[in-house]
Amino acid sequence: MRRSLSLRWIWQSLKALGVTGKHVLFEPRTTEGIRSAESRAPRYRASFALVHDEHGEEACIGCSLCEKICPSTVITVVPGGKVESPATGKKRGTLEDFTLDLQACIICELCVQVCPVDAIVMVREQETPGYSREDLVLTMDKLYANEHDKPRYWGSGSALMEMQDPKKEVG
Amino acid sequence: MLDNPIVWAFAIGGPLITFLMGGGAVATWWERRFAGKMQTRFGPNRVGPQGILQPVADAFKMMQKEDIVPRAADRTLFNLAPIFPPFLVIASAAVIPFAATVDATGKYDPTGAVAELDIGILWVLSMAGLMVFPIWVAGWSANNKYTLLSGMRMVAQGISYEIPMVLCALIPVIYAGSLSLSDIVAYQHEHGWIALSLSPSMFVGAAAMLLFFLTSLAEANRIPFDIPEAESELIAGVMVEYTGIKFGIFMLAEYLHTIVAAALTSALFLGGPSPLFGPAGPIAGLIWMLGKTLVLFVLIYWLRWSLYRFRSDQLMDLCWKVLVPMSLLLVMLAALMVAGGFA
Amino acid sequence: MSAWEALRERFDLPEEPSAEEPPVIDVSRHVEMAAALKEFGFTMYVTVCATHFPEEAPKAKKGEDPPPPIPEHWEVATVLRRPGARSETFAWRVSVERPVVPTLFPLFAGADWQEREQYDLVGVIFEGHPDLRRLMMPEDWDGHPLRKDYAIDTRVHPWR
Amino acid sequence: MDIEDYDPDADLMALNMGPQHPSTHGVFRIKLILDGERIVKAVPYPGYLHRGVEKLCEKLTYVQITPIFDKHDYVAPMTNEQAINMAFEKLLGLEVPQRAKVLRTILAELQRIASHLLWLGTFTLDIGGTIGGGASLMMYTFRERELILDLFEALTGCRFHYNTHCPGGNRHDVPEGWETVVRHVMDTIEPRIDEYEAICDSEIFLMRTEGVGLISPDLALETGQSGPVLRASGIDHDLRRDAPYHAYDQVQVRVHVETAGDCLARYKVRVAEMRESIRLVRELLGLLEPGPIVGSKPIKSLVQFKASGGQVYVGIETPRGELGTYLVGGGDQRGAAPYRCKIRPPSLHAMSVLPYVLPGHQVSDVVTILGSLDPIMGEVDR
Repeated sequence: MRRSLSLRWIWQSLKALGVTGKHVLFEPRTTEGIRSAESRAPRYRASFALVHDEHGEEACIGCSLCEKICPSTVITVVPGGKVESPATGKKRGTLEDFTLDLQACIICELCVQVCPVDAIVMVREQETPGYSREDLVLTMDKLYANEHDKPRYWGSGSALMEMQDPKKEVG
Repeated sequence: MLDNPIVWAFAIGGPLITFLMGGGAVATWWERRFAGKMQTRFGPNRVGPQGILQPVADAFKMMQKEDIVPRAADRTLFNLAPIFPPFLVIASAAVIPFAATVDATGKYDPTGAVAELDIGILWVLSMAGLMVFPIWVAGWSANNKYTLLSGMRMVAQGISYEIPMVLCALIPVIYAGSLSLSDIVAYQHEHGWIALSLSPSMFVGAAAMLLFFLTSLAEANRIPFDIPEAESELIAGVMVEYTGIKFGIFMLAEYLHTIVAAALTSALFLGGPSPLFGPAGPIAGLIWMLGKTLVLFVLIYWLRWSLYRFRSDQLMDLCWKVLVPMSLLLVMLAALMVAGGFA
Repeated sequence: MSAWEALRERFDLPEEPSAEEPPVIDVSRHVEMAAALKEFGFTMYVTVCATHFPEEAPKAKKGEDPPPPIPEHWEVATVLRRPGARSETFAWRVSVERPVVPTLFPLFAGADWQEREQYDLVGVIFEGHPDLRRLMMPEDWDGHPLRKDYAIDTRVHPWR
Repeated sequence: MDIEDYDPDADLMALNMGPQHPSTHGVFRIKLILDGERIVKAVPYPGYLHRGVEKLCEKLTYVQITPIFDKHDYVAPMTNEQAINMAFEKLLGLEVPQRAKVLRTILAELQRIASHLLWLGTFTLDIGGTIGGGASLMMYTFRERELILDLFEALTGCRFHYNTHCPGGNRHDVPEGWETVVRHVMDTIEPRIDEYEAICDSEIFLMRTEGVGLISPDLALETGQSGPVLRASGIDHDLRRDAPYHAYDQVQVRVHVETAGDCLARYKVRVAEMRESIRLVRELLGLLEPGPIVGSKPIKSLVQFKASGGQVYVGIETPRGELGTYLVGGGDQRGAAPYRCKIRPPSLHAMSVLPYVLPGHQVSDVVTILGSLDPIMGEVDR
């Protein structure tokens, strides 16, 4: 045996026993179940929502920028025609259909980053696990429902832009 | 009818088996809770109050599992192997005195064993020695290289560690002058516990107890000696191919083995039912015996969750180069003590 | 004296190392280059990167004859590193029209797996490699996935 | 060695370890030729987790690759992002502002602590504490690692695959009060390392690691070892100090070198690196001055960055060693994607040393040596 037998054996074992034994007195650090969205950080991102703008209209203009930038191509945008907005009176694009397949989504936030009108944002609560794969496909209805059902995260496309502004004021 | 030993054996053996089986089941729950506490997590806490019914749920789960026998396995031996470990362990527990009576003349008489054998220690050790065979059979019959390696390790370890174990068990025999466990306990009640007797012989006794405890850890395949199971390299050792309740029986046997090892150590070296203070009645004896067993049992699992595993060659080195010479020396010292009248 | 200066004349390297691209040397001097660098202290094998360039016809400028097509070729870039203080890398390329390049395995044991990987994925054969098997893909895989003519959605039999 | 060369009369046994094996750190397969329990020959077979990331990189543009790169070394995604983004920046000629540099350095060091914590926990599992002391230690290290993941969650919004870097800087600025939390976490972790050492100081641990898996300095260099494996073999080489990137030239990095080259030396190097990283994080927090975090323009479109050609190699020191990226530019018609992207994973080189090291050891040592090299199969196979 390379290492000789000595009292160090007993001493080291006692030290190890001491460390493990000490933890019996501690409260468990693991939590039971999933942490609630409230206890998460404000920036925590879990799922998606499509939002309405300040005039109460659907904010998305169907520009398909998010569809193009998505690295795992999970977003499908069907743009609608241009209509005149009743609130502002200006012509704007609309959204016909929007699908986000959460199965392959890698939560990279790039769609939020590129959105010019802050239409797609992320929410802090995860989707409920479903029984079929289709349950994880976020249709437009689900995304608009998420706007009210789930807590929104801190930011949006413009908030990210502001944070990443290269000419940001120092201080 | 009361002089029929078979009736006695059933009368005491039934509760003992129930106690051991129940104890084994509770031990699994308790160990998982204890380990959880040590690791700053919860452990099983869902089934029943504090999760105490978890073993029942586990047993039901295991019984429901599909019973798979590998096609290339030796079917008969593969199915036969799981029967023996719990049988052997319970059989070896038969001679351990769990209580003691004091009659009117003040004679201390350890009872509570299922069978009062004159060769109690030999019985225990031979049963423990036989444990090698079912595990080797399980390892060989599954026709899997991992189980084969594990079975070979088990044979090597079991045979090697038996020698220091037997030698250390000889020391109480030398002191008490009898192979019967009851006589050894009675001797300890009279002269003080072998490991704690406040006489010159105590040092030999304490050292022998330490060695015996270590070797019985090895016999019961507990960390740091659980080479045959060795999850990190051999996955689950001989149990790789076993599914469902067969696997459960192996696990139960392991826990029973731990309880029996703790009980045997306390009977041989810590006086068994003999109290340190207070009355020496049957109930007190039972409480003392269970208390001592429990302390050693906790120690085994505390060690388990704090230490690492030896490598197989280091394990053999430890046995043949350290434990065997030391136990031989202890036996000689004990013999000299008895001859010199110190004990 | 930097490695570049020491090796410039011997291997016909340009005056200054380019930040854009590593120099190209002739394939016959590939092993010699590695040996020279190893003597110079570049003892750490970093990586080898083979790139496939399919045959390409450059666009003709207005009023000019179309330039001759660039034939299919492979570029194998090797990177070595000098460990220790002021550590630096040295990279060079060889360009071959047949995917055969001498191996660096006798010089650097680390070339073993790296060259196997490049053989597997790009299909460059490292001549003299003792054990040139596929590393990443299954042994019976057809084709070399990182070649440009191997489309990303090539249908393969999933389990075999 | 192929199965044809296997001689059944030689009393040797071929044992297939993996790809489904609890201790191969993922899906890794080693064929062991055993003489009893002693290894005569070992043939590793990686590739079970090959996902074709390099091919994928040729199809995605520069802005899309960063989140894909998180998935290589899934224990240290932060340094992966930095490696690929530094290659982009060199190829595209982008400047990184000072605040982003310091922030990247802090993130890299935090990630190093988190990665080494996970390594320590799994290594002790390998040594024989799967249901034992190692499991206890693993729970403790994961408890501390969780604190660091919480820091990352507060900063980036994700616990694991952050996508917080972009070509030319970082995407997320430090939230309010983050520095205080970082200091607090560092103060929490530092005394806990002493606890780990108390458990790992046992004689059994030393017996299992001392003299096991010796890698000589020559072999380490030839096979391209880097990081803690190289430093444990006695080569004083650390890219953070020897070829500074980020803000490493603004702090002094003390490199811990061990000469033994065995598993114990690798353990010691990593534990010392954890302590050093804690010190560096504290020092770097003082350097975090206000300013922009992106040098050029924030990501707004798919084809924002373009390069018509060029070939660069950039290597950085991740927790496992030198993670390099050899990048050939000009892939897309628009030049917005790499033409070829070769990743140089430190774990692949660490694995390639196994056939040289394993023969002569016992079966139990396979997992010890494998664990001490700290392989991440996602990075080995990519």
